[in-house]
Amino acid sequence: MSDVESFRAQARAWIEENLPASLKGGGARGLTDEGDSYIWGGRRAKWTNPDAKLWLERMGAKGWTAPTWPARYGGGGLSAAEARVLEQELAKAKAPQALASFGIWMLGPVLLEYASEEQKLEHLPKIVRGEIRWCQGYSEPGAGSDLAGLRTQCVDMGDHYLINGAKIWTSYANYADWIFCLVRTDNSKKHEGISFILFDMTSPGIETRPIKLISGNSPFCETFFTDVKEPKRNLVGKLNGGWEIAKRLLQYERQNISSGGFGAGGGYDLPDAAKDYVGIENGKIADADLRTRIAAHKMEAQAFGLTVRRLQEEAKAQKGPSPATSIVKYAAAKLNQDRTELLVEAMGSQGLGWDGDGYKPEEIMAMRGMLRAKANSIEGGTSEINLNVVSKRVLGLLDHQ
Amino acid sequence: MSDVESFRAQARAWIEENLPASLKGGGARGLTDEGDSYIWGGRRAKWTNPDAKLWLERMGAKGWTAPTWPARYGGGGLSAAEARVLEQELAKAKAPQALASFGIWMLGPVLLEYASEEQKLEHLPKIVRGEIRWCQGYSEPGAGSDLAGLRTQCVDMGDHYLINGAKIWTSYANYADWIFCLVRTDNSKKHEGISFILFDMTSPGIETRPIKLISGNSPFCETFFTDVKEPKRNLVGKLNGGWEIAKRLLQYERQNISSGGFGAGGGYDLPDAAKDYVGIENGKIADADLRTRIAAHKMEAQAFGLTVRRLQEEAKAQKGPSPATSIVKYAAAKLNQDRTELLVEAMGSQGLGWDGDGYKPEEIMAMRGMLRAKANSIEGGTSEINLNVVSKRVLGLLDHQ
Amino acid sequence: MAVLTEEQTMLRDAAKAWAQEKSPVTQFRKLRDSGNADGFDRAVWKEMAEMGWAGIVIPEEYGGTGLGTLTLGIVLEETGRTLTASPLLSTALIAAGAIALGGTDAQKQEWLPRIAEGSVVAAFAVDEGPHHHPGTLAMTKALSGTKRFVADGGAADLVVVATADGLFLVRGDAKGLTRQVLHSVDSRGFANLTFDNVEGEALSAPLDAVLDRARAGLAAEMLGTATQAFEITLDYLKTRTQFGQLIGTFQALQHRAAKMYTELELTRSCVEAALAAIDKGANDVPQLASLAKAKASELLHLVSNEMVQMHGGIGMTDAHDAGLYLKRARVAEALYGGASFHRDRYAGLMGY
Amino acid sequence: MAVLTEEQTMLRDAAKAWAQEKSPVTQFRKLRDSGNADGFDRAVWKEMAEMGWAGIVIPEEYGGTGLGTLTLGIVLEETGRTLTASPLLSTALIAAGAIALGGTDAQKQEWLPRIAEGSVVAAFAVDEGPHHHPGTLAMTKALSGTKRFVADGGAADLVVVATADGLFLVRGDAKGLTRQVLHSVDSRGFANLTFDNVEGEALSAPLDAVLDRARAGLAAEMLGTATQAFEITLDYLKTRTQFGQLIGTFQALQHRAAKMYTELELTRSCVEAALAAIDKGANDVPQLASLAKAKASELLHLVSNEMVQMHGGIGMTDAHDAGLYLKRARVAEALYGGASFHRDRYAGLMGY
Repeated sequence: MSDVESFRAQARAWIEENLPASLKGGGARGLTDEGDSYIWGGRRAKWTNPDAKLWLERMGAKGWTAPTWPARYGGGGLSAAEARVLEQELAKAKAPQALASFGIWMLGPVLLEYASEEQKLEHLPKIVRGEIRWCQGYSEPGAGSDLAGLRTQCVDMGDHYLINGAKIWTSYANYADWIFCLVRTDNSKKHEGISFILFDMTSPGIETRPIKLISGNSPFCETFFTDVKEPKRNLVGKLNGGWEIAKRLLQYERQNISSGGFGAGGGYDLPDAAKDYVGIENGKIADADLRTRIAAHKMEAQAFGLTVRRLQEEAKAQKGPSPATSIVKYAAAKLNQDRTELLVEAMGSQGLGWDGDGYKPEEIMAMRGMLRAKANSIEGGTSEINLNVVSKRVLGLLDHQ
Repeated sequence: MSDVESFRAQARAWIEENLPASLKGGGARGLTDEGDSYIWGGRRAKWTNPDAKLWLERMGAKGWTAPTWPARYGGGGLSAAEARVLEQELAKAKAPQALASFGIWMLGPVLLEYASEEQKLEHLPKIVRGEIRWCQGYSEPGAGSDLAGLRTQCVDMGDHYLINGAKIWTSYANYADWIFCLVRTDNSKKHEGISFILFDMTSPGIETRPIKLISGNSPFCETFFTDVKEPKRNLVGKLNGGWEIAKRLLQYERQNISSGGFGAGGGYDLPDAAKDYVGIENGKIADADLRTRIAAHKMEAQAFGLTVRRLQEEAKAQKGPSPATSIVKYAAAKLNQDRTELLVEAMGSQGLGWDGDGYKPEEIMAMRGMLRAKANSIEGGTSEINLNVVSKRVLGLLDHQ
Repeated sequence: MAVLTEEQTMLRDAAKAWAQEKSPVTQFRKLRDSGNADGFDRAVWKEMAEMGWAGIVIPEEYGGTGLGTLTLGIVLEETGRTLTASPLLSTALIAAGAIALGGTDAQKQEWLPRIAEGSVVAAFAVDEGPHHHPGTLAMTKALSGTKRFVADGGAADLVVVATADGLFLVRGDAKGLTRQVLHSVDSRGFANLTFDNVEGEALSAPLDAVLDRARAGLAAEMLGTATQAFEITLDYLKTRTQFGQLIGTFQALQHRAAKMYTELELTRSCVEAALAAIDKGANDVPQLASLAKAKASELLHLVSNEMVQMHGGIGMTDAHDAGLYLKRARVAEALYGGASFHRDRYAGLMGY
Repeated sequence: MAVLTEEQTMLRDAAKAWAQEKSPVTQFRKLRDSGNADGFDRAVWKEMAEMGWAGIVIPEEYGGTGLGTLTLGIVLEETGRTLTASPLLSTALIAAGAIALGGTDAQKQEWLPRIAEGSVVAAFAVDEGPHHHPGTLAMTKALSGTKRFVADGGAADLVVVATADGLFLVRGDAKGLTRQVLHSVDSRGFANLTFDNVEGEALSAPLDAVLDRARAGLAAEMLGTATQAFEITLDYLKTRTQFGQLIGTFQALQHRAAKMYTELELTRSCVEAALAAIDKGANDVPQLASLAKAKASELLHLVSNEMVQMHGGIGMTDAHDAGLYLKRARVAEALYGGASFHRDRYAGLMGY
């Protein structure tokens, strides 16, 4: 038995032993009081199902919430091959994700690259164990696509920094313990006047206000900083050197939010919905026009899935991402928007519900999912910005001279 | 009987009496040695059917080749209402167009507005009677969309102008008698250094070279001017004032080449072709995917036709074109390209012929028509330029500042 | 814009002024947030009726002005611009049009004057499944079964019911009629109506003629909705700055805006032609109505999506109006047949 | 680009160098202008065979290298880039693949070594009407009827014929076989083949398996064609100046270029997956072949149109290569089923 296969046996046995019975077999919902199926952890977590807490603690202790991070920072220390095996075994057991975390997806990788040893030792283990929940302080009301136009001031007061300003689209800032935040430390330059800093959301002077979205949910906040004092050791990297870190983190963000196609795989499968709501004639979806568009979409989805897999394989072989990865976010956003629109269309008037008795839960979810998906081409860099990036960095086209 | 209705009776009687029998009932082809169904007139015309010449002479003598132009310049002197009646009666009799002419479509209207009385009296009657065939000297190899970047030099030599340079896309320059031409008379300014001049194509120093297109036809030429001497009285409007005339003429060009949808009405009707080549199932075109796209296209075509009619009615009521006319060229080009592509697709492998026994004439025409239609979104201003015009002039969006 | 008569021009100007000043989107937002079960404000409907809008397709002898469908379409376009919620379409155009078209004199006498004065709200009940499919209705003159997603079905005093045996008029308080008010995403007054052997009165108007009025009228409303959504977006392109530039200076957005404008103009021609054809009793009403509704559905789908996208994050917030336009768009797109349905119908009408 | 073996990488580099240097588009243009009736140059085909390309899917015991379909697809992509006309697809992939798949040992012995050495040109005859419709073939084992638009049908020494009774091998000089050479728009060697009671030998390969090889191989060629068309266009965007700017600096064109690039990458994944699945004998070959051919057809349609449009007037001239790409595109799009056919097939395979 190869090392990897012997690891598979160990992993399977461990999961069998440690995955709480109530979480087995998938479909777990309402694990926390936020009513969703994710385990976000953090100091403020309220556990409606204590098994979810147990599962996080067990996985966190193994470091398997961040399987490839070095063990000295609390990670699993696994090879890429072992990590894939672990993922496969967790999937087989239909185990819920032990920790959903911007700390793992986005912050951790850049800390590993840019932070001081002290900072790594302070923050990474708590991320792995889900003790600290992080949010992202990037966008500002006047700085969306033009992120580097941000204006939140961070002034060096000698023994501390003083922070004033406002952020927007801070995901779950109202639940987060700490924030990783872009601030302006030099007003005389644009990109070179930005720093990357971490701080505790319970610091005095921070206020969060959830933003209600068109889908009815409030996953984002406006976040205000008024004379917030933070220790200077929380600056990551160099003073005024934050833009490089910011860009790297955005790469991780785009990879993470799009490589799964914004969850395009889940939910009511389109052809099934069309069969149920439109009907079947001679074995085909009765509306030939809709059937054609569903087929075209499913083909796009398969092409996308094959592309994500191909790019991963190429990246592995070449020890670095292909330039083509920059198309993934754009393609994923479009795909998920098309999927959710087609699902609503397939359901007819039953897809047009907001709430109430007249609609089944999956019908309401279809509409809200469509509305939510409109953000896919905005969040983490708009599709327009993605296309600019492809045309400039990949295709070598220039700006007006 | 109203004046218009009494005019209708006169027109009908005149047509009945003067339309040569061989041209009655439509479908006339091969009227001239250029092998097409148009009567272009001009000094070099060769008549394979002498009735075509007769028809042009009779219509030209009435001024009905340019029905609304003033009678003093040889035109018909008709009101707009009478001109419509004439058009209807000619259509009823299925009379061929007596004269196809860039002189009537494009040059005449700007001469009426900008030329001296002497110039009008010299050129307009010959245009009306089809005695002089005109071509357009606008584009140059380096100045396509950026028309004002043209470089053909026109130097004032005291008693004459000396012209040197090259034009491209001069339609039928190899058959034309005269050219209306944009030339550079001031190298220190861009738009304000352009003049509009007319001259005889038999002048020494002019060479035309037909350009073979992807469709196999050569409707355009490259035209070279080497030390061409022209009398100064042939300048239209002010010296260096040609750009205004050029733009006005382009408006007429776009209206003319697009208001009929690039002839989208003619030829093999799409649904018929699909029925013939794809087959019918339950009364429907057997390929449901193609049927849907044909229906969508036919709906676009009807929407376009209704729009052209509406804009004409609005223009009449408001005594001037609606800003929305600027969408017509763009929409017409797309429509004709879609139509010709669908026709080729509907014919399957029979639509993929170039020549030879394996294909019927209408099959060859479908392919060549599709290839020819690719120019629709380039000639007379590219679709990109059209969209720029709409966004700037109609929607009020600005250039980068 | 079609060439209008003086009367139509005045009415349009009045409707535009009223919608923009008295009934802007903030009014619809208030209505939504109030949880009003009717899906519209009865006082507002009364006000609209007082301006004569409820009687535009009703002959003068029955208390209307008889100005016709195109004229009512002009008003619908203006109210559609600001998402004004009212039974103008279902009552003043569809039901009044159906009764004017096929009602006996007694039926006209009974209903038309009350519709014109705004004291009767009427609804049109067609579909029995989640998709528009009027060719296969199961309900017969016995009037039993469920009609789904009936616009203004919750508030209706009168229901025009489509069955395999033709149309019927059913009173809102008829025995055996029960209603389930729906919470649709556009916060209008849709309801499922269940009929248990309900008594109705036959109305001899052809179903297709009534449906085509509904489609053309709804297309006019959608044209207005798309026009205002486009204008709001265009304004944003002219004011929002990123990278030191107004975002409307970016050519990729300019071309998308120009294409939307093209679609707006093409759709306008179709909508106006369909309405005018109805007034003329022309033969090509079916194909023009399908054309208008299909084009309006595609247009509003495109414009509502672009409205959100071009506004960026702010367009995703409930506080911005983009979401309200998007939500109304999806409902209107599907009602009385979406683009897919009408493409198929158009092809069938044209014989291929 | 898939992760290639060292052997595949060497072959790709050799194919790329040969196509770009020895067989650029100017060669194809010369061939076209020469009026060559075969639609390819036999000396060039011999040269290709000498490089071993004709034997890539042929087992070593029959004179090939047995490297497989993906490897041949890599070569087809490179020859597709420069519009190289050759029977590589019909002979080396389709016919050789069919015989390797279902031939008796005698059939393999007879044909495969000669295909591998380039001395036999083979064609694949399927369609009987103007549209691809292999589910309803009328021809039976009696081998009478007409096969239309057969690629390399004019020059073929061997024809693989699809019938309702399975595949048959027919010799080019068989009695009763007559050919009508077609002048197709892409100037390749298509022909209509008429069979009058022709003698053939049954070949026990499943039609669908052979067709799916044809589709995946053609998709690989089309991917190459689209890639080079895109690169030529991108170069033009970087060199052509208008309004004092390189036209590639206009954002509307940039976004269209970026979308084309996206489609190129998505299609590449589908083509490579289909070829790899054939080599693996995977269950999902049919759906992947339809996916690859549909995507390649859509891609090449888009890119060939954009190539002409972005080149402006010059792209409309016969002297420029854009027209050659456009003409080949339309033929390849339709061959062995266009996007419409394969969308329908895909949906059917997936059960909806």
